[in-house]
Amino acid sequence: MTEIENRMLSDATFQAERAEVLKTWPSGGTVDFDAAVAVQAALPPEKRFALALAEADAEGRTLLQPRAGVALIREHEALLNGLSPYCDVLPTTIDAYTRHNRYAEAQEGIDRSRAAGTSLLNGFPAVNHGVDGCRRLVDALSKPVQVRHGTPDARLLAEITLAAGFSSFEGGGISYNIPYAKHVPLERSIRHWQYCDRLVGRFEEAGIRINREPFGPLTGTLVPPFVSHVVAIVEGLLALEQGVRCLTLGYGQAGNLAQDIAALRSLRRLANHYFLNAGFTDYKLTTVFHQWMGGFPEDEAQATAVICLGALVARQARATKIIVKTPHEAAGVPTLEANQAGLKATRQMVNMISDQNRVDSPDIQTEIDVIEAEVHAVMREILRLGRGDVARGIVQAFASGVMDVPFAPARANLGKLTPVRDNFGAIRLFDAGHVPLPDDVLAFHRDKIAERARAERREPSFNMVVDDVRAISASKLVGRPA
Amino acid sequence: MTEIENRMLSDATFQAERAEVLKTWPSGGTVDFDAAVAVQAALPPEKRFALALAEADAEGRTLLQPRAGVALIREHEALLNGLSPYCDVLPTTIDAYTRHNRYAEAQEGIDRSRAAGTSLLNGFPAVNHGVDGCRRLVDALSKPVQVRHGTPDARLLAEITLAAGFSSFEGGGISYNIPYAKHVPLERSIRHWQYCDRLVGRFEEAGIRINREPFGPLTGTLVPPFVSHVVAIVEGLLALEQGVRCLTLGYGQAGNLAQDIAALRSLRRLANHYFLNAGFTDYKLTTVFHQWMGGFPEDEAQATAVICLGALVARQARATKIIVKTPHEAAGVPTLEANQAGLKATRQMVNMISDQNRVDSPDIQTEIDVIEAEVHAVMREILRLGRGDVARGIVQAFASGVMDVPFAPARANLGKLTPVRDNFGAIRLFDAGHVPLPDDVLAFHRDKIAERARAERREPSFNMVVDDVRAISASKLVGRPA
Amino acid sequence: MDEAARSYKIVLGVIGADCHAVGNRILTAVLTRGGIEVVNLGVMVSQEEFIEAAIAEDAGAILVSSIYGHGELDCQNFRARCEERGLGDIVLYVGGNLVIGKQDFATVEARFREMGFDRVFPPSVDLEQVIGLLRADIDARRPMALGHNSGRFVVEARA
Amino acid sequence: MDEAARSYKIVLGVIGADCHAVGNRILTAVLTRGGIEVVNLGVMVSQEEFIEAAIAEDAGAILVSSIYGHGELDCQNFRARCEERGLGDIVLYVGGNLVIGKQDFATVEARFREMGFDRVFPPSVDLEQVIGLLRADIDARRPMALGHNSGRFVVEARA
Ligand code: B12
Ligand code: B12
Repeated sequence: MTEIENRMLSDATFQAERAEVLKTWPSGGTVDFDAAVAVQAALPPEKRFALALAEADAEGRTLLQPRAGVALIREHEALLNGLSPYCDVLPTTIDAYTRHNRYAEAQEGIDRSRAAGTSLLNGFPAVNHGVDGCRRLVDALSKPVQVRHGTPDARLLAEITLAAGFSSFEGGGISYNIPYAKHVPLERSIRHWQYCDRLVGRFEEAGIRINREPFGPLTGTLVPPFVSHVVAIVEGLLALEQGVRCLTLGYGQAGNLAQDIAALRSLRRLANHYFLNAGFTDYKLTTVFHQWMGGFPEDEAQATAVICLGALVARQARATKIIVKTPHEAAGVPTLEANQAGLKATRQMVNMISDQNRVDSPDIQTEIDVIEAEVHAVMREILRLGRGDVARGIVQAFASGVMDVPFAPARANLGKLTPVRDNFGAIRLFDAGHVPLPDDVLAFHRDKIAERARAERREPSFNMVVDDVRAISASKLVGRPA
Repeated sequence: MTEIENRMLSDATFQAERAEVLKTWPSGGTVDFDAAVAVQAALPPEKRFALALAEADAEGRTLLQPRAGVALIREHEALLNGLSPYCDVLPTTIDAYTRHNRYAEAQEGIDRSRAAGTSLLNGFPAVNHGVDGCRRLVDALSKPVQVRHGTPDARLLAEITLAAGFSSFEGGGISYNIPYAKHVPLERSIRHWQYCDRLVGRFEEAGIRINREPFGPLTGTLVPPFVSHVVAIVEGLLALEQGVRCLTLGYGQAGNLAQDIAALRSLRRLANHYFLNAGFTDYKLTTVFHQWMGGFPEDEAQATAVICLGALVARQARATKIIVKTPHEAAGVPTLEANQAGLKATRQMVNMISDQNRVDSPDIQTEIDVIEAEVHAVMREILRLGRGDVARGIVQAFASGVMDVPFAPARANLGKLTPVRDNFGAIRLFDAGHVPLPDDVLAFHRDKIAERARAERREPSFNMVVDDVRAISASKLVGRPA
Repeated sequence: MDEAARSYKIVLGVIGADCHAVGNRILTAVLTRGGIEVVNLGVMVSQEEFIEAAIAEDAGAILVSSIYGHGELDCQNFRARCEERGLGDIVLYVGGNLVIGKQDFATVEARFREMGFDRVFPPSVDLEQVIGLLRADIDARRPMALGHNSGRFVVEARA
Repeated sequence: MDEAARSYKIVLGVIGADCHAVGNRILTAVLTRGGIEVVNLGVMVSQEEFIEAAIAEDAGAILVSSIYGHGELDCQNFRARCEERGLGDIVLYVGGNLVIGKQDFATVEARFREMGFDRVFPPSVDLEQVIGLLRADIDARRPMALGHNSGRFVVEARA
């Protein structure tokens, strides 16, 4: 593989690659770009993701989106139509075999699910169902629908689902590798996602706006805001380069209200800063807030409280969209009813907060300052490492630990950075690993953690981290000693 | 009846009255004060309400308390013991017949409930069960238990329950009349509550601290904070005069976060101001926050979101205690499970907020300023009307509309004051009635309502009020036109 | 119009020892806005008071609210009492949180219809719909009003 | 102490295409803290990899996590494969969100025990308890270890 670079794929490169991609599973044979454009062009306005986002953004509304995916088309259709009245935009969550391009195993899952009369897959195997199956699905819905997955190589998945009328595609070469894969080299997944982004860019050039959403929360577990912000910004830059023009950047709830509001506010500002500086002006940027992505409490009432806190802060921070959890989160893939319950609780909370005073405080401003300093420091180093090329830079940054995602399974991630909560529940750095943060920022983290350590009368250690990881499911924000 | 005055009842008056009170239902015959003191003195520390409150206050914790009451002793005991693991202090909600001293009807309810095998009463008829029945109950519990009711004349109820080991008694001559009765003259209920307070004062003098809690939320429906604050302060003064020394003042959630936080913060400060000014120094003051007391959404997930918002703001405002609602609120008296669910959701939210940054903002400060100006203005007029006597003053204030509770059923209440939400959901005065607020405060209300009217392109009117009353159950805070 | 308004007169109140006053205020406001003449007895109204008022006001319907859970106890024999007082045909509605706890509405409805109520409503009822039903039910129970109405129709058609 | 630690050696991993890495990190930390020697294979581990590692490391138990819902598909024939490779007696634990959706744990447990797992754990399991069970189960499955253990007891008693 030649060295990765952040440059738009040429038509020749794209077309040659495309021929190969479509051969990787029989259903690829039915994909045709012109037909795909026609399918997209025929979608009524209420089924276009980019429109829903643009309207919500203009009107200051917050859209709700659940997660949902089961093995069989008819069941999946029923599931989405059961959710539709309670949400604004629809998902289709892809199963884990498809995410790893293990289509044969996915097929086995489909067959066994048919036999068992219940879904044995944790998502919808869109590649196996093919363009026709996916189109049947899209036709049966009345709201925009997005592909949500976790696929390092999503090229075939993108070809098939976009040809079928899905109008938004989640993921990115970093965010769908580091938290989701083990052995996939980062340059490879980034290269595969350049393909996906270029495909979306080609739709854009054909007059079809497809929304792209890098996956914000990463591992969902004590991720410091600057870490996910850097990934979001870099994936945004990579997507823009391939012609993507409708971007939704994400953030996963950390739990501390001031930090969460600061994170969402700074995300928009920082992204615009880097996008404009890279010479892009004609894009549409929106944000998505993920309700708590770490371990949930088992009890459904407690889980609903976690959901409600996320709904509140998402709305206080004026996110364009919320990805909604369910009271079944800790147990397993939710039933329709549990999913509806999550949406209804979220809607009630969002509605009650919608009209209220804008929230501001010195604490929020401090968090914004810290996040911005962190992001700028890491971005500077990424650009230095890549000699101005952000694709090359991010690969080297991960290799050297300049970028480091906590609790990530990927070999491509160093795994030295270790987060821990401070005395107020905000996420700080217990160990910054090799991430080149300014001294005053590091001192800030140290002081904050020391404050907690004093309050708990114990030394900061990995035990504290373990306690924090388990805290929310144990009904606390900060994992204090018993 | 001689004119009411705020003066400690003499022993002779009290004893003579007592003889009459204990005759009003056969179970009164078994009450003996010395025996009652002995029962209270024998309570272990973990069953003393005043202790639980004092400890929570000292440690900055927030106690949770449900509502619960069914017709029969055994069932009620099972209910409370089922709730006990999820809360900190226990309630016993009294049925509505007992609240109106209709003990014969309560007896019928008991008998029919026995026959039906299910409670046909909306609470626990403590007077009918008598001292022995109530003692059996208290003995079977392991946490402090409070009498919660709505009784204009609670003298016999207080005698019986305090003799049985209940260690806290809710209510007051205003707060248990205006929202709960129709024909009861205010001077009469105040006089009857002087008796209850004097009874508690006598326990205090005998070395037994009984907690007293005026009922904060009143009608629970768009009550402006100053209205409930004035009632709380006046009832506090009346109770202190009779020798009560452990007071918990209450406030019902209004829905706007800034206003709610301001309300709870100002309540403590204002109460201390008036109590100290009246010469009392040796009392213990705590606060109780009632989760939304108006109409709830029918859907349980939505109801849980309302509960969670209340839990959040109660904890942000550092209330000493939260009265917890349930997902069944809109439907009917909750099952044990629904009650547990409300407690679990509340606990999760309180825990997640507990460690977080103190919330402060200019909006909160503005609300505090407004509330303080309002309370001082009304208190000044009450004292003027009563020629320094707060009991006389409050009666005249209600008669003339200087004090006025919205949506109250009592004839003793003028009912001219009409609240409405502003554009941010805070409760303002659409019509101040005869309440003598300063001009700048009235102008503030007017401006705030005009701002909303402009946003909704309609004139402020009673239709707007009707919309606001129904808003939360229709999933909104502000009742906007469709 | 004045005449039309007078012809839909109802007595409204909250029965028993029930103090819930908010729904009563809302009902009064919405029904009045909908052209119904409301004689509002407020909260804590006994069966006798309802019946007295209905007779005195010559009302076409009695709307009973019960919110606090004692509805079953408080509403017993209401229809029989009406009959005793010569109001056997009056339209009787009941609504609110009629029983203790969250119960299946169909069985609650059946129980109260058994007790002689013409219609039974949960708290979530759409009040605009109630106005329509009320007009229809009052008209249907008013035999001589039929002629009167059709006469009026002719007059209006001429005008 | 060093010897005691070596005698409780286990292989740990997350099976199939499952990428959930957090529980695996927590398990490693808590088991290690509890004196268990953990050979951690991380996420996305195949049955073969588990078995190879158990043989190579002479482990007393294999702890399989499945979090993502495909546990039923991924764990099939695990015990049979172990037997094929001469690990018929190895202690086999499985835990996590083993099936799709919120299902009654007792039936899930039965299904996985049927598949040959010695113990089956829900996500909410107390890990301190697991440490105790693990020691006991490994000891029980180690016939020659019995003599070794009692020998050691004598040695220790002498020291
Ligand atoms: C964080 C998370 C993610 C992160 C994971 C990041 C990472 N790489 O680690 C991301 C966002 C990437 C992710 C992705 C997916 N996830 Co996920 N995820 C979660 C979540 C929220 C928390 C998991 C966690 O970290 N918990 C904290 C740790 C400490 O707890 P734990 O994992 O349960 O492990 C403990 C116990 O289970 C136990 N244990 C585990 N194994 C064993 C073994 C033994 C022998 C013993 C004794 C004990 C034991 O001890 C562990 C330590 O305490 C859970 C839901 C939840 N639990 O709240 C869903 C959840 C596990 N995910 C789920 C799914 C389906 C997926 C996806 C397929 C996407 C989708 N369809 O939604 C993909 C999986 C892709 C793949 N290839 O695997 C489902 C599984 C459904 C089911 N079983 O029915 C869950 C339950 C959510 C849900 N309700 O739908 N997820
Ligand atoms: C506010 C409130 C109070 C306030 C009332 C202030 C006041 N004076 O008005 C206070 C705090 C004083 C109070 C007291 C009590 N309350 Co209360 N209260 C409520 C609450 C939260 C809201 C009621 C309300 O105002 N809703 C808004 C209005 C607009 O709606 P509404 O009352 O339902 O009325 C509408 C409809 O029902 C319908 N409707 C009503 N009647 C009719 C009739 C017809 C013919 C039609 C067509 C329609 C119709 O139209 C109305 C207008 O939209 C409800 C729970 C809820 N709904 O969320 C509990 C509730 C009604 N209360 C309840 C109880 C039990 C009590 C108490 C006994 C205390 C206790 N045990 O908890 C006391 C009663 C004392 C007494 N003597 O009555 C229970 C009733 C239980 C049951 N039926 O199983 C409820 C349901 C709470 C619960 N889940 O336990 N309460």
